This record gives sequence, structure tokens and C-alpha cells, in this order.
Amino acid sequence: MRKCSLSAINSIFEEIAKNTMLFLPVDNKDGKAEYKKWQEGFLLSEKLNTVKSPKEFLFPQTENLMEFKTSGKNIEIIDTRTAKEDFVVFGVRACDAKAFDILDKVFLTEPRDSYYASCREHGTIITLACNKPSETCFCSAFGIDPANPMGDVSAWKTENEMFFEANTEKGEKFIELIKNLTEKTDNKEVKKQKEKISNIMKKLPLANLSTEKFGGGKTKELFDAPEWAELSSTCLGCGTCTFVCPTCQCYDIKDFNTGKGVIRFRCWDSCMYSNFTLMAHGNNRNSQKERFRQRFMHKLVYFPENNDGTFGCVGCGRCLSRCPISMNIVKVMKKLGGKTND
Amino acid sequence: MTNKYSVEEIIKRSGANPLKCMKCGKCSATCPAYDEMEYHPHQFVSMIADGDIEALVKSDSIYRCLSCFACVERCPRGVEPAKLIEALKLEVIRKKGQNYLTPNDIPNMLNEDLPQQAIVSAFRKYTK
Amino acid sequence: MQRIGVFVCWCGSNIAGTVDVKAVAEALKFEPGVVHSTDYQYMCSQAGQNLIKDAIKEHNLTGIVVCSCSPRMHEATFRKTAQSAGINPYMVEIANIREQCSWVHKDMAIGTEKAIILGKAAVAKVNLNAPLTPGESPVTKRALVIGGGIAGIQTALDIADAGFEVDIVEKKPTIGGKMAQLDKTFPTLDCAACILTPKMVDVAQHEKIRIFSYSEVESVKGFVGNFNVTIKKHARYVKEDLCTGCGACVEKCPQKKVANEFNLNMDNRHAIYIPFAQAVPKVATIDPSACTMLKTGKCGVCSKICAAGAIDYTQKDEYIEEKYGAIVVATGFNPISLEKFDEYAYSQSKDVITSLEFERLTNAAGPTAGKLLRPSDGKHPHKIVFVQCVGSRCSAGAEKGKEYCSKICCMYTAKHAMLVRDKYPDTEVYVFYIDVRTPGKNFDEFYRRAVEEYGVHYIKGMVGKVTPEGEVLKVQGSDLINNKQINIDADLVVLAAAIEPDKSARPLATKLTASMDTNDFFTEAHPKLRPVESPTAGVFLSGACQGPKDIPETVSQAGAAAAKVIGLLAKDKLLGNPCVARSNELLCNGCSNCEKVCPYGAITYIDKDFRMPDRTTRTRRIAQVNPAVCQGCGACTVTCPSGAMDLNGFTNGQIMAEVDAICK
Amino acid sequence: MQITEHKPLIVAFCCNWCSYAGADLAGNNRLNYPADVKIIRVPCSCRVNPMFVLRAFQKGADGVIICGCHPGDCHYTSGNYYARRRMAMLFSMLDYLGIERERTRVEWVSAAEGAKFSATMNDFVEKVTKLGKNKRLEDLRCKK
Amino acid sequence: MQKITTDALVQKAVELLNNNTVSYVLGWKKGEFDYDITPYVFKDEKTLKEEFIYSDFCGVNLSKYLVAKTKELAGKILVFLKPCDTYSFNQLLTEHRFNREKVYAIGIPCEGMLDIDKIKLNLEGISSIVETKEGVKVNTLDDKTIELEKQAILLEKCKNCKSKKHYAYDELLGEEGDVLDNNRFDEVAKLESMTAEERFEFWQSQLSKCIRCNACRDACPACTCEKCVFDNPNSGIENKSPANSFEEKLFHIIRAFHVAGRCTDCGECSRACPQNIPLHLLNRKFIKDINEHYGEFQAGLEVGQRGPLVSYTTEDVEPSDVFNKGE
Repeated sequence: MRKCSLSAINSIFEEIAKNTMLFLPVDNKDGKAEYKKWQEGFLLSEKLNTVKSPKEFLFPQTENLMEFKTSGKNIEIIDTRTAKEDFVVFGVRACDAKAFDILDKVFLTEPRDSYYASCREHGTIITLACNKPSETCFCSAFGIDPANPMGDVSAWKTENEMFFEANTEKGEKFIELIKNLTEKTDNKEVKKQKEKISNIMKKLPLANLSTEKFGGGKTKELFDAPEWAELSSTCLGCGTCTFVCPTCQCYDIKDFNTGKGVIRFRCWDSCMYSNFTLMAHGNNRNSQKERFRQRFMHKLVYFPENNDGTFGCVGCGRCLSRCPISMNIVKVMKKLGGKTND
Repeated sequence: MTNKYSVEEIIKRSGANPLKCMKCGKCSATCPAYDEMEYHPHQFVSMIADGDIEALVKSDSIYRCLSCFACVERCPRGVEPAKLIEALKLEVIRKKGQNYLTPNDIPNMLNEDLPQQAIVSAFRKYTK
Repeated sequence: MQRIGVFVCWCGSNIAGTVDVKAVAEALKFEPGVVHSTDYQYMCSQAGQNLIKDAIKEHNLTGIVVCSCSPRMHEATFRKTAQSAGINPYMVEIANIREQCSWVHKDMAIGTEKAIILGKAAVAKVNLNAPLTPGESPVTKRALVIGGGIAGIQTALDIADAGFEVDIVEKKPTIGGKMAQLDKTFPTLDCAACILTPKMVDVAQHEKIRIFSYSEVESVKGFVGNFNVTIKKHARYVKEDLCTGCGACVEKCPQKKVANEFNLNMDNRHAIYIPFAQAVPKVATIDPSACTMLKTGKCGVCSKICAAGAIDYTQKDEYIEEKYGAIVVATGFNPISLEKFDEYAYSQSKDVITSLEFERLTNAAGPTAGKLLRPSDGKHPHKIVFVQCVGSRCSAGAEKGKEYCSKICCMYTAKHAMLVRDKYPDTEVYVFYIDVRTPGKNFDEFYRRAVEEYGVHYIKGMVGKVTPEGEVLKVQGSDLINNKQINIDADLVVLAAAIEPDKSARPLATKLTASMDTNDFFTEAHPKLRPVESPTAGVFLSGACQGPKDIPETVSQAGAAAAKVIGLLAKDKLLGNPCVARSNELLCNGCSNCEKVCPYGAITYIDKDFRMPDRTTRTRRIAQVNPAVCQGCGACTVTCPSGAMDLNGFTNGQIMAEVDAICK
Repeated sequence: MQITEHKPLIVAFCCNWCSYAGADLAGNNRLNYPADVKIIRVPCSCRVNPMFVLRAFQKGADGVIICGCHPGDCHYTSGNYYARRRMAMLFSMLDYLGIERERTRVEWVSAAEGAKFSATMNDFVEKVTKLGKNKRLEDLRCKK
Repeated sequence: MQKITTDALVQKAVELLNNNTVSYVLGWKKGEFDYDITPYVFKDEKTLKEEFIYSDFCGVNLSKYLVAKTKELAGKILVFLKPCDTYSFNQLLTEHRFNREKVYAIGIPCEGMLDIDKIKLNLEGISSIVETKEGVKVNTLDDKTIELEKQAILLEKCKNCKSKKHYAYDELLGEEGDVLDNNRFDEVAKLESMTAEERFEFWQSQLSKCIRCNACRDACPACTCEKCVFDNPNSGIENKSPANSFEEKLFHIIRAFHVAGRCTDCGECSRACPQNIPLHLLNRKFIKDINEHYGEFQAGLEVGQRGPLVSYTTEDVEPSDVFNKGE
């Protein structure tokens, strides 16, 4: 474990940025936190988390896949990929770091998504423990400890210092990079900080949210639950929850005719949309109830079923604060979780 | 002292538009002071519209208008001749640097049949 | 996928002089869908057209692009060519490489490059073209004429003489309109009744014409060729089929003090009345607001006197539904109310009258039996002042009066002045005028005769004030020529009041979805080229409802409207323009915004049941375009936010494909 | 170093009855205007959807002009009045978003105004050329 | 003005439910916290009494739900409308989007709704929010209390409230208010007075935040198309994500244009936007232009109004003259 004083943090950023791109949460004009490419003068945000999740670094909202060109009656396929640069994302919270693992399960299992993989390979994730979890946090329900964030390097902030510990090979390299700006230390301070955090965690209003009724194998019990109708009855069908979600990974592949050729690209899609996975015969989920159910069943049942019990939600709370009508996974879990099976 | 009068300025000040005139003559048909005038209401309008106001400026006709606004009321085209003449009169009085009526002139004009209000209003009208 | 043939025309050297036509044909060969591309000296010639026809057969073409002159020139030609070779005429698109390319650019390289781009745009469009077939609709061979004045009468007679059935709806108890009230007509001074009443009789006797008098149009549904009209027949409390028009009831009716509107309230009539001797239909009508029997249930004199037993106090308003192929609006005009013109003392003095009142005063059938007598005291007037342009030619937005020239006043005033001088040479006649407008055959000659032969005093100027003083009317006016104000002690003042469309026109226009201008005159489909048609297909305009008109003009427009109607009714089926709007009912949400911008009333709404993907049925309001009425402007397509409205031949997709091709 | 002047691309939407005929007349009278102007025929100026205008800019147009019958002369009686409101609103919005005003225009050209059509296009091309490339409303994917 | 209580509304709703005037109640339901209130269709007295709420966080405009709910549900629906919601209600009726017969509308007073985002700018970790006379008292998870003034934490749409008057209802609860003087066009005017470069910079930075979640569209009571052009692959402009700055602009320009003349300025777009883009400034620009050039127009004032973009006068301003201001 290494540490530096908070006043030295800027020089660390400077050091990182010398070699690679560095992204970190900074406060924007709206007073919210947002991941931005570090420049001289940028300060690490004090906010708990960003509005948009850092999944964009691995899985951008729009990503070009290839291009076609036609000349006469011939079609030429062009791989437009260019060499990826290394980058560092600093200050990722435990929940978002866990979300990367979930994305990995989707994109890195066979068939491997080479676009995602390339981003993943070039990125170093430096997480930061949450000193002040908020009322919308429920990561603990999914076994995430905000005091012990994962990633390539874990970091803790105390009143005056910042602590770093490498978790991976990439992390070691990073520690090596900032070696001269930090000093070796024991984990006493960090331990104290972790205790503080877990005390807050116990007091959170959503601390006791239970996942007991969910998980693999629960499809039968939950799919036809009558509660879905009322839960979804006022859902607007917008994509806010999916687009701020760190784990939502659905995308659509589309073509754009530039007049000089065709660009094939993928972009985020939302299962809340009426044209999601639209097929020639129409749509397989026709009502907002079905679409709404899909989203939550996926996160709470189907995903764990296919991924050794790992839930597709990390409890970051973004959907809780961003949904225009304040409907969210917590309300769904409470409503369905309170149901007795007979 | 310049003796150039800006017709544009007069028209602008009056708020009226002499080009709307269709030369029907209803203003002159209506005017109660017609016989007192050398130039008549329809001529006022026409002269101002043509920018040919030298003769009008020199004429006493502009002071003969009673501002009864009958012509304004009756004009089918909404030309408002009285407003034009009012604006011209004001311009003349200002330019000449002298009022058409001074307090000293008033006693000679007093007439038992004349309502006092008319004198006050005339004084106001012919004075800067 | 289309199989497109491209045909590049040289137009001699017109195109080939500035555009490398071979290069254009070569370049377009590789566009998507193109299977054949060639060039020729004169594509519009017989040989050129044959070249296209042969290529269609040889290459199995489904779409044609002709790079040539403007489509306004030869689009129709090439469509026919395509059709004769068996492909839908709307599969042809023209790239205008002459007027909009070779003729405006000088450089061969630039011209060629642009021609290729224009060609590509046309190819891109044809790729999305679909065969279009004009819609057909049947035609009900009957016309409705609304208004029974001279305009309506003439239109009805002309249509009926061509062998089609015509119904006239007239809101008054008799047809005849304003012309029936007139005395003489300019410029020939025929007696109005002498030339009008025979036509009225013709109408009454024509086997193809029905008259619905004392009736109004209640509602209009349908569209060109297929209107469904409900006519409301007001109860006249007299059975039309029994009444012989003998007039015995009128004579005996005890209620004699009802203002006689036919004589503009200058005398009285009875509660049961026939407006005038030659009325058609000559049937009595009971005025329910005046009849004692209808008001109190006591009287019944007319019923007792009527030998035919035609009186029926229990009659109710009747509604008649009828189908029509065409509708002619002939609702005519009225003089405006002069109540607001205080300066002329119209409301103060009985001796200040309107020109129409003057007509009745000089009419032999009028209240004075044709003797010119002052309404106030019945004395013969010796000095008469006529004032023109009363309420006409006022400024826009004026509180009183109209902005337009009423057109007929100059001539009838000359007529009045002349008639007075002719009958009563001892009478002095003055006419105050702003301009004397006499464009018309023999019109100016007529006016000059009034001045030169009859000694009417025309004064260039206007009357400012009329003051009744004892028996005389003090008229103060201006004489602009002599630059003086003049005063005349007149015995009678006649005001040439402006005319305005009949008040019934505005609600009627709404029922017909026909458009009106701000003065409530009906608008024409085109002010110059289609002056007797309204923009609403199947609705035609006759007479003063379209704008101020004198009798000869009214009659000629009435004939023109009739000709248009005959042309329409002569068809068994109407072929539409297939480039019309269509509504995608799956996208339409029935918001009604397209309906609001449609100038033709072509869009209506229905409630339709839809089976939803979740297997429920839902009723939705959706728009429907009537292809027989739509003219294809496309206003609705842009108003529709969901893109449910699209325009055949110019679809969103086609236009965007052209944009894409041009911007490539 | 050689500086080549930016050649603008202008899309002109012309109504079939007046402006397209006006453009034809310009051709008949050989009244030149730059070849940068490409005309798309629409039945009426009211057929022009804001989507088309934006599409043209997206695909690389530097200026878009809409030509219709003079107010009061619309073949369909009222189409150009609707177009006038719509385009006034759309262009005002583009201006509000900081897009150069000179890139958009509405012009009334009758079938008799070949000279006006030509003069309008010459003027419009000149103004748009001066503005240079359309940077503020471009889709870079279409500019390769 | 006496503040209307949740109890009063519940009492009314229960009464109408029990006497069979209505079968459903469209209202607001309590959330996990004091601020996360969800629109909800209540069906019974018990749920109403337990979960209905009307508080300072009921910003959601319920009008739009009537489009779907009147078709979906068989019985009559009671809906609670705040003054600004009544404009949307009328506009939807003008466009025949739901059957008035199936709705029982109750107008309720509103004193401005609060923006939880603005509260959270001041603090994180809320345990409870208590309404006070001047604003709110926020208790935090670390047992602190912060008082905030109402004016500072109002929703963007409530900051420049245009009216406290209801334009549609079957019944009114509480006192009727008035149309208010407001400065809602000030920000538009400020932008207009900037140079084109500045305006471009402003909107570029705002619209680049867009994630195309469609919340603005889906919350908008004027966006009730059966299928939005942006969702329709046949429309030619369908897209799902803003691939670049052009597509960001395309979506928002077209959306604003589609609701121009129909937008009641209810402000739901800006409220719904997770990225805090001031979308109402686009709609207000159109409203301001319409007011200036075609005469004052407020959509939703009455049912059956003819909108400014579906009407015209022969004297309308020329598009080139619309620019002749500012700069």
C-alpha cells in the first residue's frame, strides 16, 4: 500500500496524463459530476458519483464497426479500427467497478467482442472508496462493499491523504508509475476509513434491501406476477434508466449512408423502447409492461441464471435519481420481494 | 435660420400618411373653415404628399384650421389631414422661432361670443 | 429492385453543346437500379420515343429516367410513351438538364458534372417510385344552384338546357333577386322586369329545374361529383302545390301594416303576401312574425277565403336530402347598412335614400307607382344630389365602409341621373364623384350622354355633410376642379351605397369548405385562370358572391360557371390526380392538424378499430384523404409530426433520396 | 501554396407552378447562375419539410433555399402562406442555435421572374461562398 | 392561499370512487423517500388512503397519461390537474387525443414544485425533507439539518410560472389563482442578444450532453404520436443515439418544430432531462417568435383552438425579416 498527501494528488494526475489519457470525475457547470479528460486545473469531484456511468470508456454510446464502399456493383468492406491508446479512469466507485465485471461477462465470453476487449485491454481502472454513501445507494444488496472497491488499483481517501493498492498487473504498473510521488505505508488509516464507511452503510435506508426472492430459477414465480402491471403502469418508456445504468449493455447495429459509403455502427439501445429488437414480424414485447418486466427480470433473474448468480444490478442508484417519474429497481424489488409464494 | 422644411419629418411627426389619399375631396367638403383658407384641406394633403410646401408654409391657411378633426373623422381613407396640418404648423412655428400668437395679441381678439376655452386652446396651438 | 433505363437527350446542340451527353449516360450506368443507359439526339421525337419503348421491352424496364428538357415541357410526353410500352406512367422521372443546366452554364465540364448529379437524383427518386393509378369516382348528374337571382337563374337555365337536372335553392319566397327590384338597366335602359321575368318563367317551366324557394342549405357533405346536401324548406304555411297565386287571401288579410321588404320598407304589405306580381313560384307566404292566426290562434281569414284550400297553419319546416354532382354558389350581394354614415343624415331624413331605394321609387311597380316623389312628403323633388362611393374605397380596417370599389355605382348613378332628367327635365341633378369608372361596352358613352345630352351636373368632389333643414337638405360638398366648397339645397339625396356579399355567404362557405376573402367574397381557384371555380373541387361561383359585378358580367360568369358544371356532369366518372396525399392509418393519431391546413377540405376523420399487437382491439380516430378532392399540395404532410401523411409522387422518401443524391 | 475557393453546394426547393417555371425561364433566357445550385421540384413550397432542409445540411449542403409562388399567388391558394410561417420559424430556430443566417433563405419567384431567379441564385451562392464551409451544421461522416 | 392537503384530495377521491362517479384515480404515489413520487392509477380506497400524496414534489404533469389510460381502462378516470397541467389537458383534447367523457378532472392549486436535483446540489445523503413555510428543511444521513429557500429549489418550469389559473376542470378544489406576469422569455431574449458564435457555443455545449434517452419526448404531453419519426425506420430520420453533434441538433430541432404551436410550455422536457439540458429554451423560442410575429398565442387555453402553424394571414412576416432583430 502506498499513500500521498491530498495536496500531491494533482502532481499524480499530471504524471499519469504525461503518458496516457486520464479521465476522472470533475464538477461540471450544472454542479454535477461528470467524467472528463484531465487537464491542468481539473479537480477530482467531491460528489458521490457521476450522472453517466463510466461504462462509456469500454462501451461507447456510438461506436463505428466498419465501413462499406460500393463502386459499380462491387462492395468493399473496410475495417475502420485504428490502434487504441492506453487510458486511465480514476475515481471509479465500487459499484461501477463491479459493473465492469458484469460487462466483461457479456462481452468477453465467447464469442468475444473485440471492440470491447480492445478498450478493456487499454484501460486501467483506479477505483475510489465511497466515503459518504447516499440514500440512493444499495450496492450492499448485491454484495458490493463501497469500502473495498476493486479495479486495477483501489484507492481510499482520508481527510488528508490518498491511499493506493494494486490489485492487478496493470495496477502494479500504475503504482510503479507514481512511485516517486507516493510513499509506502501500512493499512491502518485505510482500515479506520473502511470502518467509518461500513458504519454509514448500516444506517442507509436501503441497507436491508433483500435479493432473496430473486436470482436464477425464479422465472416461473416472477414472470406472471400481477404486480408488473401496476409497477409499469406509468412508465414513460424512455431510456433514461438504461442509459445511465452502468450494466445495461444492449446495443443496436445500424447502417448510416454517408453518400460516399456506408458506416456500420452500433449504439446503445434500450429494452424500454418500443422498437427494441424490432423484427420483420413486429416486436416480441408489445406492451410497456412486457418491456418493463424484461428490464428487471434480466437484471434480477435471467442474468444471475446465466452467470453463476451474479445479479445484473450493482445498486449504484443512478436510476433512482434520474427516472423522470421515479420508478426504479428498488420499488420493483420491494414490491415483488414482499410477495409470499404459495 | 434655415427655411428648409423637411417634409419627411413633418409626415413622421404627424403620424399620418398622405399617400393613402385618393383625392376624393371629402375633407374639403367637410371643412367648416374652408372659405377662410387660401389652400384647402385636400390641397394640404396633396402639397405635403408632393413635398411642395413652400407656398403652404407662407400661407395663413395653416392657422385657419380649427382642428375640429371633421376631416379626420370623415376621410374614407384614414388620411387624417388635420394631423398633417398640425404637424406642419408646429414645424413652422418652431423654425420661425416665434409664436404666431403672443399674449399681447389676446386682448384685441376677445369677443363676448367666443368661449374662453377656444382662446386658451388657440393660444396653446399657435404657441411653441 | 427497379430496373431503370436512363435516356439522355442531346436536344440537338441545346444540351449536347454544354453537356457531354455520352459521359452522362456512361456515369449513370453505375447508379443503383440502372440496367440500361443511352443517349439520343431528340428523345421527344417519334424515333426517340420508339427508342425508349424498345428499351423497355428489351431490358424489362420498370422505371425510366429521361435527362432532357424541363418536365413542364415533356413529362406528359414521356409518361405516355412509357404507358404505351406497358409500364405505369408515374414510373417516369425527368432530369432537367436543359433549362436548369445546359442553358445556364457555359463550361462543358461544369455542365456535365451537374447533369450527372441531376441524373443521379432522378435515378434515386425513380428507385422509390411506385405505380400510381388515378382514383375514380362516379358523378351524380344533378347540380345545385344556391341563390335565385339573375346569376343563379342564368346558371340553372344553361345547365338545364344542356340536359342536366338543376335545383335552385332561394331563401326568399320568390326567385328574381336584386334584379327584380331594379327599374331600368344600363347601358341600354331596358326595363329590368321585361328581361328578367321571362327568364324566371323559363325557370319555372323548365322540366329539368326544381325551385326550392323560401329554403336554405342546411348542410353539405361529400365531395365533387358526390355531394349530399340537406335543404331546409321553411314553413310558408301555404301548400305550394295547391296555391294558385290568385291573391284573394292577400287582399282579405286584416294584418296590413307589415313593412314591405321588397320595397325596402318604403310601404307596407299584408301578413300573407306575394312579394311581387311576377313572383316565381307565384305562391303566397305567411309571415309568421306578423300573422295574427299564427301568433294568437285567432283569425283564419285567409284559410276561409282560399278556394283551393292551400292554407295550412300547421306546416313545419321541412328537410330535404338530395345528391348533387356540382354546386354553384350564387348568393349575390346587398347594399351595406348606412347607419354609421351620420354625415349623410341617412338615419335622420327620409329624403336621404340609397340607390336601391331610388330604384323602387322610380319603378312602375314600386310604392309610388313609378312617380318620383319624396318619401317624406310625397312632393316632387326639384333638386337631387347623388353621392358616389358611399362606403366604397375606404381604407383597410376602417370602422365603416369597404376597401374595394363596388364597381356598379358609377353606371347606375349615371342611369338614375339620366332617367330623372329624362322624365322630369325641370329637376336639377348633381352627381358628386371621386372618379367615374366606366370600363365596359358602351359604358363611357352612356355616362357622357348623361352629361352632354341630359345636362347632369357632375362635380369632382365629395359631399362632406348633409343637414336636414325644414324641407330642404343642405348639402355641403367640395368642387375640386373649381377649388371651392359648394352648398346645395337639395330636395332628395341619393347615396350610392357600397355593396357587400349576402350575410348568408359566410356560413355557407363553412358548410362547403369553400374559402372566402376578408370581405366575405368567395375566393376563386385561381384569380385569373379559374375565376368561376372555388378552390373546393365541384363548387363553382356565379355572380356577385365572388366580387362586385353588373348584370352583363354576372350573366356571363353565370354562363361560364354553367359551362364548368356541364363539363363536370358530362363525365360518368371523375379521374383524379394520383399524386395525392395518403394517410398511413397505423401512424395517424387523429390530431386534426392536417385537416386544418387542407385548402380543399379533402381530409376527414373516422373512428377505426385496430387490433393491437397485444391482441386487444382499440378504436382510434384516423385521418382519411379523399383522393377525388385532394389536389396534392402537400401542406398536410409537413403539418403531420408523425409522418403519417405522405404525398404520392413526392414522398418524403423520394425527396430525401433526391437530396441525398444531390449532396453526395 | 494554392488556395482554392470553397465551392458551396446549394439545394434549392422550387414549387412546381411558379419557381420551377421561373428557373425554366431563366434557362430559356440563358440567364446564368452558378452550377452549385441544384434544384429539387416539389409541388408547392408547403411540401418542404424541415426534415428535408436539415437532411440537405447533414449530407453536405452549404445553403438551402426554398422558392415558392408569391404570397397570394399559390396554385393551391394557401400553401406558401403555411410555408412562410414554417420556414420563418425553422430558420429563426437555426439562427437561435447559432447557424449562420445567410445559409437559409426563402424567396418568392413567379413563373415570369426568370431574371429574379437567376439574380437570387447568384446572390445566394455569393453569400454562402463567403461564409465558407458549413461547420456548424455538418455531419462529419458525410464529409470524407 | 390555503395550501391544499393530501387528505382533502384523498377524501374527494374516495368520495367519487365510492359514489361510482369514477372507477380510477390518476394521482401521485409516495415513494421510498420524501421526493421520489410516482404517478399512479389508484383503484381502491385503501391504497388511496395509504399511498396517495400531494406534496411539493408532485411536478409530474398527469395529462399525458390520459391518452393511454382512457383507452386502456374501461371506467371513468379522476385526474388531478395543477394549473399548468390544464393547458396540456386542453391541447390534448383539441387534438382529439382522449375522450373527455371518460375523465373527471379536478383542478388543484399549486404553489410551485421543487427540484430534488437542486436540493442535492447543496448536499448528498438525504434522510428526510420537511416542507416549511419558506421552503424545506432537509435532514441528512449524517444527522445535519439544512434549510433551503423555496425560490432557489423550484423546478425550472415553476421558477417562471405563467399561471395559477385552471383552464379545464369539472371541479375545483382550493382557491382559483390568476394568470401571472412572468419573465419566462428573458433567457431566450438573452440568448438572442448574443452573437451567433456565442449562441452556437452555448447550444453546442448543452446539446452535446444529450444521451438520447428520449425522456424529454416521452414526458412531453405534446409528443403523443402513435410512432415517433425518430423511432420509425421508414421515416428516413430514425436514429437511436446521437452519433455526432449534427444528430443531437437534428433531434432537438425537429422535436421542437413538431411541438411548435402546440407546446403549452409545461416544462416537462427540462424536468425529465437527466442531463439538465434546458430544452424549454428551444420551445420557448418558438413561443416567443410566434407571439411576436403572429400575435400572442397560448396553446391549451381552450379546446378547439387553431394553432399558429396551421393558420396564416396574408400579411405574415417574411422569413428574412424574422432575423431583423438582435445582433
